[in-house]
Amino acid sequence: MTTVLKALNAALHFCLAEDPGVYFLGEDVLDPYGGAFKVSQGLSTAYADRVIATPISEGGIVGLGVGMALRGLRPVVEIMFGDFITLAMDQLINHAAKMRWMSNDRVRVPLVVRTPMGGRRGYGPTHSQTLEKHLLGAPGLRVIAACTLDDPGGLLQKAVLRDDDPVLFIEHKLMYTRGVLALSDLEEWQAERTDGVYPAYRLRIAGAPAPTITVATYGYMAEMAREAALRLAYQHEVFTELVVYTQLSPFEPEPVLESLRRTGRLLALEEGGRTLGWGAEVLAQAVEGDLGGLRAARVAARDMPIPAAAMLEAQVLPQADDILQAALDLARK
Amino acid sequence: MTTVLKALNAALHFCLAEDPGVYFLGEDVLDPYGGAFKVSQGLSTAYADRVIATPISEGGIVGLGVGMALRGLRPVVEIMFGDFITLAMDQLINHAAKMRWMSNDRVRVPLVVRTPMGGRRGYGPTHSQTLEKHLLGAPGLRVIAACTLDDPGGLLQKAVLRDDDPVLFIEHKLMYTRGVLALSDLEEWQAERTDGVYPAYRLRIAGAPAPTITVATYGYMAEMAREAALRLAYQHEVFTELVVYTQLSPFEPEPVLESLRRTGRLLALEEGGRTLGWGAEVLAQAVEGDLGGLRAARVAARDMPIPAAAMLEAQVLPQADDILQAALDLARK
Amino acid sequence: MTYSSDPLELYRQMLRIRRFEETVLDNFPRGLFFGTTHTYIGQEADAVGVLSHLQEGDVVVSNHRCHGHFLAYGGSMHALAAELMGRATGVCGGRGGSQHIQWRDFYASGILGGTLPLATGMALAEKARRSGRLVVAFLGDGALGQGAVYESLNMAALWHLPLLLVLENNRYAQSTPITLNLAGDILARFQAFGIPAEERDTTDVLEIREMAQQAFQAVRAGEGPRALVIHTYRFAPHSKGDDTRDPQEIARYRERDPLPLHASRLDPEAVQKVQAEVEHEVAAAFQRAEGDSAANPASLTPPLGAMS
Amino acid sequence: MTYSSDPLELYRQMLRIRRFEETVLDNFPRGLFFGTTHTYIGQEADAVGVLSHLQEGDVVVSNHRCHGHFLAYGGSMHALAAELMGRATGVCGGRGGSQHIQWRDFYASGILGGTLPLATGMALAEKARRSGRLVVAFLGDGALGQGAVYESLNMAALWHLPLLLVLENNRYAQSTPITLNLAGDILARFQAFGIPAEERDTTDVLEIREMAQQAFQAVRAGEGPRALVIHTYRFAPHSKGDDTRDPQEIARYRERDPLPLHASRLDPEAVQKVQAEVEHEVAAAFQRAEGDSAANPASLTPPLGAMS
Ligand SMILES: Cc1ncc(C[n+]2csc(CCOP(=O)(O)OP(=O)(O)O)c2C)c(N)n1
Ligand SMILES: Cc1ncc(C[n+]2csc(CCOP(=O)(O)OP(=O)(O)O)c2C)c(N)n1
Ligand SMILES: [Mg+2]
Ligand SMILES: [Mg+2]
Repeated sequence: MTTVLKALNAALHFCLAEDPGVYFLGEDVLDPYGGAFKVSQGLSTAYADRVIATPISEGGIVGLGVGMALRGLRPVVEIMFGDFITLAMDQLINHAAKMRWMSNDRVRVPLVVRTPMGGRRGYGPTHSQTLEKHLLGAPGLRVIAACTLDDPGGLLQKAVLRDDDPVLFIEHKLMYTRGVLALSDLEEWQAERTDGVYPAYRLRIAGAPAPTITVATYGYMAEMAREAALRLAYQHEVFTELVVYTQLSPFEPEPVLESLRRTGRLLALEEGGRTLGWGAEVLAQAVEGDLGGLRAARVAARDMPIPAAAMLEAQVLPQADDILQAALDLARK
Repeated sequence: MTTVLKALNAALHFCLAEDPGVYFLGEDVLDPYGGAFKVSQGLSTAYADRVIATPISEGGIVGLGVGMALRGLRPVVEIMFGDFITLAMDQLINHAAKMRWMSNDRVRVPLVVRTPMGGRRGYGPTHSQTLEKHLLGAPGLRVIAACTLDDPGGLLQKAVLRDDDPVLFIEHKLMYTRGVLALSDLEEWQAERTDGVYPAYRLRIAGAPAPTITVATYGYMAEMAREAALRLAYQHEVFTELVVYTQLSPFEPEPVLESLRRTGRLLALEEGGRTLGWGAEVLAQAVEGDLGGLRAARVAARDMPIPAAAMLEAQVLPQADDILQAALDLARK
Repeated sequence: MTYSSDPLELYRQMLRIRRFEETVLDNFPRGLFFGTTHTYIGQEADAVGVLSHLQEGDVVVSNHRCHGHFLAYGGSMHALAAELMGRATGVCGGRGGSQHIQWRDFYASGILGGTLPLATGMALAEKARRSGRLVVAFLGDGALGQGAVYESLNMAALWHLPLLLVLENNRYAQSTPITLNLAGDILARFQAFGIPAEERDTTDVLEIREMAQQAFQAVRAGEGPRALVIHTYRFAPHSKGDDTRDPQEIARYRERDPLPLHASRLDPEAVQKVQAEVEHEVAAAFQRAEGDSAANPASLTPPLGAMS
Repeated sequence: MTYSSDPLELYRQMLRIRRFEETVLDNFPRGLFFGTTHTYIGQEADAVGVLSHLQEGDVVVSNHRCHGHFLAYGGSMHALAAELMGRATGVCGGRGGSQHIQWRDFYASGILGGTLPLATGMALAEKARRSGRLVVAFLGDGALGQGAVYESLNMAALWHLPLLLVLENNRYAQSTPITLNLAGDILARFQAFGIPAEERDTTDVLEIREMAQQAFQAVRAGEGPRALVIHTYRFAPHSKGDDTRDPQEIARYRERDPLPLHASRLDPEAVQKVQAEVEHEVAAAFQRAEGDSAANPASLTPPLGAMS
C-alpha cells in the first residue's frame, strides 16, 4: 500500500513529466533534502531546471507563482509549514484570486500552493496550526484538502494539470505516513464518490443500520472520524454516515445536505479552531437548507494557540473521544 | 449631531491626552493631511512626538505596534485601507495574537489596529473589500466593528485605553460621514445595550408588535438594516428585532440567541462575502443553540471580487432590497 | 506593436497622456467617473522614454498610477476612458477601474509593492520559455516601503531574470515626502541585491530614453535585472483634490515640465499639428466612451472557471 | 543581571550552551522531548561575545535557534530544559516549546524575519521612554529572504532607533547554502538602508566581543541602529537529524570550534574546573527538569484576558 507522501510525490513526478510548463518551487526542496516533509524527493534530480529552491520569502514565492502562472506556466509552490501562509495572504487574496476576474477573464492563474497544516507533533504555536479557515471564502481561490481516501495524488494532479485557477492545496502532516485507501479496499465500509473534479466521499459502515448522524469532515480528521464511527457503531450502536470533503472552498453543500435529508443530525469535524472554521459554513448551509428539525454540532480545536507540550496540545486539539462524545450527545437530541 | 468620523477623531485626541503611552502610527497620518479618511486630523499637531507617519509597510507597522505594545506602550496603528490588512496577517495571527498566551501570560499586547473596510465608492477590487472575516476566530485577537449607534468613539477609546490584548478595529468608509446615534435619540426605536465592554444593541421599532425575525448584523450594515426594518414594518407588516454587534470575535452568541428564543427566525447581514463570513458563525451558533424550528438565512456580498463600475458593484454588494427580500422569504417560512 | 523613437512621436505620446489625464481631472466633478484616479501629469517622460524601447511581447507591470504607463504601452485611450466610466467597453469591462488594468502583456494593480513578486515570476517565465521577452516593472518611491519589493529584488538577481525595474521617485508618497519614508539611498538598495542601477534627475524624455537603452540591452542579453531610478515630480494632486504640498515647490518643478522642455527642440509647426491631432483623439475617446453603454451586471462571471 | 567580560566566564557561558545542546541532541532519541529543536553548537561565540555587553533591562529578540541566545542572556538552564520537556516549570509553562521563549526582556519566535518589526517597535518604545535600553535582534542568513526584515531596517534607520542587529551567517538556511538564497552582499543590504554595518569571519569570542563593543556604544549613545555580521558555522544538523552537508566541510569548520579556540588561551586548570562545574550544572538541570511534573492542561488560560 502506498502512503499519502508517496502518492503526492508520484503525482508531482507525473505532472513534471507530463507538462513542460509545470515548475516546482519552495524552500529546501532540492535533493537530497527533498523538502522538509520530503514531498519533493527526487524532483530536482529528475527535473533540475524546473525545480527551484527559493529564498525564505513565503509572500514573494507565492507572488512569483502568480506571475509565472499569468505567463503561461503551471507553477507549484510549496510553503514549508502551513503556519507561514499568513505571509502570503496578500498574494493569495489580493493578487492570485482576483487577477483573472479583474482582467474580465482575459488571463488565468493556474497556480497551486501546497502546504502541510496541522499539529499533534509538538511543534508549538507557530508550527502546528490549521489555518486554512482564514482563506476559505476568498472569491477566486479554490481550497482543496487531501485525505487518505481514494486518490490524493490524483487530486493534486488535477489541481496542477487541469485547474486554470489558483488552488491552495492543504495536506496534514500526520497524513503523509498513512496509507492511501482506495475506496474498493475499504472493506468495512461502503463508500461512494460524488461526481466532480474534487469529489466528496460518502462512507457508511458496510451492513450497518441506517445512519442517524451525518459527520462532515476533511483531511486528517477523516481518519479520526472513521475510527470514531467504528467505536460509535460497535460500542454504542450509533450509526453515522461520513461525508468527507476535498474541496473546502467554494463550499458545495449538496453532499452534506443529501445525507442530512436522511439523518437530520449534523456533526462537523475539523482540526482548526472552532470559531469561523469550516464547520461554521457547513452548519450555516445546513440550516439554510431548511431540512426541518436539524440538530447540529461542531468538534474543532479550542479557540486557543496550540501549545508545544504534548499534554497541553492534546487538550487544545480535538481528539477521538471528543468526536465520540459529541456524536453521543447529538444522538440523544 | 457629531459624525462617526468626529467621534473617532475625538476619541483618539482623548486617548493621546489621557495616557502618555498612547502612540498613533500610520501612512499619511500627519497634519495637514490627517490620514486618507481624515480620522487622524489634528493629532500630529497636538501630539507631535507621539504621532508618527510611517513608510508604506503594512506588515512592518503592525509588527512595530506589537513590539511597542510588548514594551509597555499603547500603540494605535492605522491601515489606510482594510484591503491591505492581508499584508499584516502574519503579524496579527502569528505574533500579536499569540505573544501573551505563548509567554504563559507573562506579557501583554495592548495594540489597536484600526482600518476602514467596505465598498460602495467605486474604488475597485483592491480598495473596497470587507476582509475582517479572514481574521475572525484567530485566538488572541479581538475584532471590533464600530457602528453609528451609541458611542463609536467610546468603543475605540476602550480598545485603546483599557484593552490589554490586540484589537482589530473595523470602520466602514461610508460610516464616517454619518451621524452618531445616541440610543436615547433613536426616537422611532426602542433600543437596549448589553452589558460588557464591547456591547451589542437590541433595536425594535417603538410600539410595534412582537418581532418575528431576528436580524443580526454589525457596522454599516446596521444602517441598511434599520432602513429595511422600517420598510418591512410599514410596507409589509413584518416586524424585526435588530441585534447589532460591536465585538465580532470572539463571537458571543447570547444576544442573538436571546432574541431568537422569541422569534425563531434569524437573518444575518454583512457586507463581506457570504462564504465563511461572520454570518456563518452566527448561523452555526444559532443551530447549536437548539432552539427548535430555527429558520435562518444570510444576506452578504456575492462571493466575487468587487468591481469598480457602480452598476457592477451594486450587483455584488448586498443592497437594502436584498435584505427586504430575504426577510420576506424568511417570514413566509 | 511598434514603438517609435522619433522625437515628434515621443512628444505625441507624452501629450496624449497629459491631455488624457487633464481631461479626467476636469471631468471628475461632473460625476462622469466613479471611484478614484491617480494622474501621471508631470511624469510622462518616464513611461514614454523607457517604454520606447519595448518590443512586441515584452511585459509591463504597473501600479496604481498606471494610465500613463498604459497609454505609452499602446493601450487604447478610448478603452481606458471607458474603464474609468464603468462602461462595458472598458479595458476590463468596468471590473478593474482606474488601478486595475490588464490588456495584452500589460498588468496593473493597486496593491503597492505586491506587483513586484508577480513581475519577478513573469520574468522567470519568460526566461524559462526563452521567449527573448523582458519585463518592465514600474514602482514609486513609496512602494520601497514594502518588503515584497526586496524579496523580489533578491530572487530576480539570484536567478538573473530579465527584469527591468523603473523606480519613479516623484518625491512623495501620497502626502508624505520621501524624507519621512525612506532611509539610506535608493540606488544602494538595488545594488545591495546585486542589481546594477543608474539614476537621473530629469524630465527630459530623450535623456530617459538614452539612459534606458543600455539597461534594456543588458536585460535582453540575459545579464539579469537592472534598475533605473528617475527622480521626477507629479504636478497634480495624489489622486483628485488631495494636495498639501507647497504651491511654490510645485511651481518650481513645473519649470521643468517635460512637455515644453521636449517641444522646444521640435519644429513648432509639427508640434502644433500633433497638438491638434491629440486634442481630437482625446475628445473623440471620451465622447465615444461616454456614449458607450454601462457595464452590464449580467456579464459578471464567477471568479473560478469551470474545469476541463 | 550582570554580564561578565572575564575570559574564563565567557568560556563558561559558551560551554554551558554547548553542553546543554549536546545533551538535548543526545536525549532526543530517548523520547524525552516532544517536537523539534535547533541547536546552537558551533555558534556559541556569537551570543556570548555580543551579549557580554548587555546591561540590565536591555532587550534581546531571538529566533528559532534561541537556546544559545537565551542561556547567554542569563536564562535558566533548568527552565529551558523543562520547557523542552513540556514541564509545568518550563520557561513558558510548556506552551512555547523550543522556539518560543519569553522571559524578562528576552523574546524568541519561530517565524523567521517576523521578529524584526517587533524588535524595531521595541526599540521605538525604549527610545520613547528614554530608558537608555537597547534592543539586540538576532537573525540568520536565511531570514534575509523575508521582506519584513527590510521594512524594519528602513524604519529603524529612519527613526534612529536603538537597535543592534546581529546577523549570524552560518552559511546555510536549513539545507540550503547561502549561495542559493542570497544575491548581492549582506553588509551592503544594511548599509543601503543607512545602517552602519561591520562583518567578521570568526568564531573567536574575544574578537566578537571587541567588534560588538563599538556598535553597542553607538547604539546606546543614540546614534541609531547598527548591524554586526558574523560569518560562522553550525556543527550539528539544522534541527535533529537532517544534515545533507558535506562531512568534510563540517570537519573543516570544526577546526575553528570556538570552545577549544578560546580555551587554548586560558589556564588549563581553570578550564578543567569550569568544565566540571558546567557538567554538573547541565546534569542537574536536566535531572531536575525530568523530575518536574508535566504541564497541567487545567492551567491553560483563554488567549484574551478579562478587561478592566
Ligand atoms: C499596499 C498599499 N498600501 C497603501 C496604499 C495606498 N496608497 C496608494 S498610492 C500611495 C502612495 C504611493 O507612493 P509612491 O509609491 O511613491 O507612488 P506615487 O503615488 O508617488 O506615484 C499609497 C500610500 C496602496 N495602494 N497599497
Ligand atoms: C517564516 C518562516 N519560514 C520558514 C521557516 C522554516 N525554517 C526554520 S529555520 C529555517 C532556516 C533558517 O535559516 P537561517 O535564517 O539562516 O537560520 P539558521 O537556521 O541557519 O540559524 C527555515 C527555512 C520558518 N521558521 N519561518
Ligand atoms: Mg511617489
Ligand atoms: Mg543560517
